[in-house]
Amino acid sequence: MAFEILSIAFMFIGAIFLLAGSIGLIRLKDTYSRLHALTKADVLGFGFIVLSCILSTDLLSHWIKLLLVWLLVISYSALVGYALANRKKRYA
Amino acid sequence: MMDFVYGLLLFLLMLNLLLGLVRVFRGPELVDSMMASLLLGTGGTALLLAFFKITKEAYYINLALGFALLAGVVGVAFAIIILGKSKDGI
Amino acid sequence: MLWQTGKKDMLDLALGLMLFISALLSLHSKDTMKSGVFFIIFGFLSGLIWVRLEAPDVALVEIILGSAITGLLIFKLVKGSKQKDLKAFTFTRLWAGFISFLILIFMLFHLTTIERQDRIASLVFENLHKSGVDSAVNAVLLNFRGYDTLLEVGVITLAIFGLLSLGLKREAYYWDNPLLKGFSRLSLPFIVFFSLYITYLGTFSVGGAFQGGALLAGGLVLFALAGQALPLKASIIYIFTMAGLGVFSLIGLLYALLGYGFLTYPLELSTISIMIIELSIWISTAFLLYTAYSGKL
Amino acid sequence: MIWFYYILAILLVIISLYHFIVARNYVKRLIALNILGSGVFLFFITTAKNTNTESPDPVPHALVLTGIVVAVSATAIAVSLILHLNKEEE
Repeated sequence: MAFEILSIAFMFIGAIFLLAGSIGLIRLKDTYSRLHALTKADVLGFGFIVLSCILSTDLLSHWIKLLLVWLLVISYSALVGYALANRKKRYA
Repeated sequence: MMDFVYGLLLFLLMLNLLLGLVRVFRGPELVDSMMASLLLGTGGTALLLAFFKITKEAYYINLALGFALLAGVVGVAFAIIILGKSKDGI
Repeated sequence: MLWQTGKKDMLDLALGLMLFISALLSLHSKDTMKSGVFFIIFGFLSGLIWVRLEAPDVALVEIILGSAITGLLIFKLVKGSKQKDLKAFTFTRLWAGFISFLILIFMLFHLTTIERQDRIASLVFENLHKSGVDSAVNAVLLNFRGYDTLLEVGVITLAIFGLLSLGLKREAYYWDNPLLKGFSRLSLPFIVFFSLYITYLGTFSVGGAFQGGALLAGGLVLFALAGQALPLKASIIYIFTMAGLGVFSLIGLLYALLGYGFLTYPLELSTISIMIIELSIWISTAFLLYTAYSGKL
Repeated sequence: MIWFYYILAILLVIISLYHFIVARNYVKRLIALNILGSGVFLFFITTAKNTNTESPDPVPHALVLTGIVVAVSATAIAVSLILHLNKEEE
């Protein structure tokens, strides 16, 4: 029961972090700062959501796959942020 | 009680997607639109994981994994194909 | 029954409304690049809608193929074509509006005649133990309606060979960056493993050969975007692209010669034959879609 | 909830058909064709859900799966034809 409450709390924290990222995407004035807000909030918020899912299952295969999802999301977030900023600065 | 909590959670995640859609619509430049669609990719993955938490069906994790992978590939491809210059030959 | 709504349907309403808005924006926007971006968002949202409609197999295929691979193709098209968006003729608009209105009336009329009934679903679930796989969609796809899938593999193979026969020299877009190179090299083995896993899952759960192959094609495209050529000879890629059609029709013919009938598997051999067919479709889908993106063998 | 998906499918088919006829840019015409296909698939999947059995009918799911793959191969060949046409016009 304690794990369940903790898991739901983690998911709420994650959702609020993701929401903070998207509010930053709406409110900030400049493309680069918007990119910054988006990629930073994704990492932490998504991490909390994955943590919540890990707490709610007890299969090893699910844990591995969930960790892989998190790893993929953060590495792609970094890579795409870098690629978009670099290309925009050079060509656009 | 549980229904209300999960409803609030899904509402927050949907709000996330909706705000992304607003930025895609308003985005003055193309890069902003693509960024917001990236946000939709992450938000969609988060929504799938929330479904996994609610229903405990294992296939949602595979869906989330595929979603995350391909959203990233599309983002990188956008940056290289649309924003970059074209050259001949690999 | 048909017109009931509840509190849980708010999610469906919101997703559907967002889907409709993204489709509308994709069709209405003046800039073709922007309409490509909106099309990708449309694909993601429709994937979520298939999940809501209890069709996870279709969701996986829509996210991977219908949204991502189509999106990559449309990016290439948008960058390559410089055609301006001209205004349509008034006569065409009137005509199109008339046709659309007629179809709207016809479909709304059809909507009033729809009723809830048992379809062939119960037949599929009754015979599922004879098919050799536990997943109902894959049982239909590879055993009960094997002809359809054989022709489908034939259609993609023919489409790619038609594309190659145009002999167009396509421009290759790449970015010579050490980070991207390292990442694509590191992630490729993982993507190969994961796509094989998805293919294997097709025998008992959500997954299948087309989904796995399309995932691998995404990984190969990422590999090519970093400016690297595949470490395979053209002849090997050619064999890979033809493997699906070849193995599928060979196995069908083999069973026909043994007296079971074309594409009718005996019960004890059905699982292994379906696995071999899935493996061959996996490899050929991956390389066919990669060829569709790169435009050359 | 079934009625909402039926109406959504009909609306998608209608607007994309209109734009498919009206658009004079081939890129937008291709996108309209893809959205038209998605509307038809939505109609099929909703019909699959509208049964008395517990889980949805797998036969329309298999049909839609085939349809998506065929739509992608049609898109691939259309893309290369349009690129070819642009080269001819130059």
